[in-house]
Amino acid sequence: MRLEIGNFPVEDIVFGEETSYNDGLLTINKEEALEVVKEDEHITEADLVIARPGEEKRIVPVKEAIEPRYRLNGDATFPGVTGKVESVGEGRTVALKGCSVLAVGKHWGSFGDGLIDMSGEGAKYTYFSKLVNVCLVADTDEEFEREEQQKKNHAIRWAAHRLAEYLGETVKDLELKEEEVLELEPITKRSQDVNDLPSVVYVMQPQSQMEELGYNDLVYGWDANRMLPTLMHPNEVLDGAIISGSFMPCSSKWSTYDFQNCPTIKRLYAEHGKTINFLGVIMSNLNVAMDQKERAAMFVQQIAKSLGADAAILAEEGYGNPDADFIACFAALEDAGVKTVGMTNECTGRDGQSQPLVTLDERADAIVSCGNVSTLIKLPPMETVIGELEALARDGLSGGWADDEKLGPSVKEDGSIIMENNSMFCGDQVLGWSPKTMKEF
Amino acid sequence: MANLIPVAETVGANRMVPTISIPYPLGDPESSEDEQWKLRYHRVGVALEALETAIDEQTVFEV
Amino acid sequence: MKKAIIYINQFFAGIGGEEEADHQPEIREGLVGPAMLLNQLSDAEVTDTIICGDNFMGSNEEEAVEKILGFLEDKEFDIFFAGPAFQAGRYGNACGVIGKAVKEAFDVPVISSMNEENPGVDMFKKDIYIFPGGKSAAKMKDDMAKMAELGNKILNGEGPLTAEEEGFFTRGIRHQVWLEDSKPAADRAIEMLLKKVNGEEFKSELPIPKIDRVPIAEPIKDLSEATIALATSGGIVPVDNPDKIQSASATRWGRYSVEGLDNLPNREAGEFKTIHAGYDPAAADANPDRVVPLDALRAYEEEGRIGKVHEYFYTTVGTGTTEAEAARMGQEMVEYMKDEGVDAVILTST
Amino acid sequence: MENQKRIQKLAEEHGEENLVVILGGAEAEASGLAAETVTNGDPTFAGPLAGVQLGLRVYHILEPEIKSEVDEDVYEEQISMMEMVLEVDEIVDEVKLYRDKYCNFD
Repeated sequence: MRLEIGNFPVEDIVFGEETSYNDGLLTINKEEALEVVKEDEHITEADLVIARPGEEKRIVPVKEAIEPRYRLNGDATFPGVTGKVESVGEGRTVALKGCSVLAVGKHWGSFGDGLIDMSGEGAKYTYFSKLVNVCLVADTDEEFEREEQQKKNHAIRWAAHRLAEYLGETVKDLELKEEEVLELEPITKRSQDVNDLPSVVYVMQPQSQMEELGYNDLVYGWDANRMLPTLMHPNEVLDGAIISGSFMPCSSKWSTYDFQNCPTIKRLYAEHGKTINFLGVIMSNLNVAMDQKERAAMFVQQIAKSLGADAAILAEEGYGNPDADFIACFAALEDAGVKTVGMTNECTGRDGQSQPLVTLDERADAIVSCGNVSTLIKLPPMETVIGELEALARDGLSGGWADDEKLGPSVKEDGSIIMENNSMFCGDQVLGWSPKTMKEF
Repeated sequence: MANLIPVAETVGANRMVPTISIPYPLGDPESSEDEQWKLRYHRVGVALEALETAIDEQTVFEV
Repeated sequence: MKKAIIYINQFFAGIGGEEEADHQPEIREGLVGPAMLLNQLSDAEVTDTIICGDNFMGSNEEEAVEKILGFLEDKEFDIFFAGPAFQAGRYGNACGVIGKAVKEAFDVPVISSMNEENPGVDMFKKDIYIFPGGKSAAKMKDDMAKMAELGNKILNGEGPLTAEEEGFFTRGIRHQVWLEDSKPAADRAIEMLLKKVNGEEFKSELPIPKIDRVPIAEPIKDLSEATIALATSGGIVPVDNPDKIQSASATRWGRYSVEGLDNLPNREAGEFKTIHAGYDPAAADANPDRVVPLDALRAYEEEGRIGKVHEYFYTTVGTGTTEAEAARMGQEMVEYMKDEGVDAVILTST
Repeated sequence: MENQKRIQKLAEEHGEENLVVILGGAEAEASGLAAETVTNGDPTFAGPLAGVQLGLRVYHILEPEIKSEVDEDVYEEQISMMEMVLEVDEIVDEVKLYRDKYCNFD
């Protein structure tokens, strides 16, 4: 399978007459862009705001991030979401690099939403402070979930995906300057010297713990709760087949942007044919019932065994109960002789003294750790807030609170905040960017 | 009584009775009220038996 | 200048060996024995030396701790040292007991050193900084130097003080740090994988800690006489959540009467619901007995299978809740249960 | 501990410059500790010489300076067997180390 991604670097984004791309400058016709957003009548209010690295801006509640892309054959960029279910990962896609579309609640936040600071101390906690962000700040008429802590955020998230596709389309006819080619030969058709290398699978456990539809990560538009582990081509993951959900505490979340750019897949590609033979991705999931967890682990083990994998990298999107899926999968792979390295974050508490994962097993002897979800973070006020700051305290975000005996509310009168890392937008970067680790103190 | 027996084991629980799911440990809304009641009554009964049983290591009681 | 106080035993105070091990706690202004060495090495001034016989501490722990904390009450000090205790088991225990008590009472850093064979290490490494030390006093200088060096870093606000870099025993306290070389997780994973595949040595960033064991409770002899309580981490509360239990990372818990109830009326009836943010609340809200099986336990009460259902059920939220907070809340609940004659608990988790 | 007390007393009575300590320890480490104790003070900080820098002249019986002072026959009878089984060089180096570093007299 061969995927060519034409990369167009974006250095700045401005509003203007015509949505266009010219030498690093993306210009957006706001009115036209908002029409795309408002194709869904559930969107009652919407605006676009630009947030650039270094600006005194705080964005909250952030629900999703997407890299603007367009598939040159005209198929849906995000199959099952912005269009029909058609296969991706092959052919040509164009991408606007260095920027993202953020889905931001104009008022209302939910458990899985997060916060981004574009400058200052808070900027280091999230990857998205480094990007030029088009913030889609919107409200909806989804009254049924207004007072719920868990929200599907369907209208805003889908609108952001449409917007990302609309922006991506801007460069569809432009001449390519930089092209990334992602190609893996079929597993049984590889040369002897590649076959002789240690073969590696990447096992992903995207968030899928809500039994009700609408909250979980999607695979080709299909709720990951309703699937059994399956083999996928890494190009499908990079090319929009996986859509982020609306449930997981935010620092543990993998946004759609993260899937589109998954650093671990990129790194496995870079090693392919040199130090390893990259077999592909086993797309697993996270479950609520023990037998579901065991069944998923069994399938992962079986696929790895059938492929003859020598080694695996295993990553979980989440912590707490998902640790049980992670450890079950780790143990199953090791039992099958597949040498496994796990990637996860930890929940050691504000004082660092809690057990790092809720389930432990001595077979999980190789883990890359990406951060502590419960670290307390205090940040000074920011000049501008995009969205609504009060959401952090009021709406049950996983890292915010309305009141606390010792710490008071998350949001102070002067606009300064105190929160858990839990609500830093995709902060723990378990898909591979994380420059953080955990140490004993 | 826990669905995630490995978690219970890891934190050191000694007498464990499996339940059916995280959001509804003792009664699957998909099944009939009667079935849910039977299941709940049965599992709580197993928990009571567990309380009466002498053990010398962490034990998961069969349901 | 910052101030330090050190604890040593009767032997190092020059009072005597085994024959003087019952020596009463005392505090002396100035430097006694190893305090002199510490004073040379530390950026802080060592103002006082506390001395206690190892056996006195062993057999009169409470009295010894009380006296020593009393000595310290009117002292100003920024840091506390104990030992080094080398391989001496009773001395190690004493350093740990006092170190832990001083840390709790005065909230100052406490540093000690013991040989890895010293049982004091496992008992107290979570409570105070303990460096791996030599087997005998011949290593006094080396061991004290390590203690003093960490003390200096703490007093001078240098950090981060990781076990890996400083060398003290790991304490089970884990925090996130930014790697100096910013090496992304993907690179670290690939490097670890290649080492593991090639049979080379590798170092997990999350070494699996030893699992805690809880002593096993005796079985209930006669259930028909027993009072059974229900408890849950599933976040079932009265609909107005009167104790404001948090929906994640809980630090609060509540207990609510079930007197006269055959089951838990649901959210729609305006009675009980779940505030747990970690799972889909629909099933629990519709029928809270799915999480707290009061109806089933009542049935067993009626049959005479159990003596009675305890008047209250106990509840908190188990998502993102740290082990330490959970343990504390559990202990607080148990106090009530014990007072009110509860014989056993059925704890349901979600 | 008793030895430390005795040496402290002797030094007070006779003056530090009039005292030579001769060690007979069989191991380098123990001899070094003793040498350090009578020069720079007790390194274990447990005895009376903790923090007391006497700076005494200190030699091990196996060192040539002492050997040459002793009647050859007596040395032969009392010491030479030990000379054959002990790590003489190590012991001597260790004692010399502290003497050179902390001894106040020639």
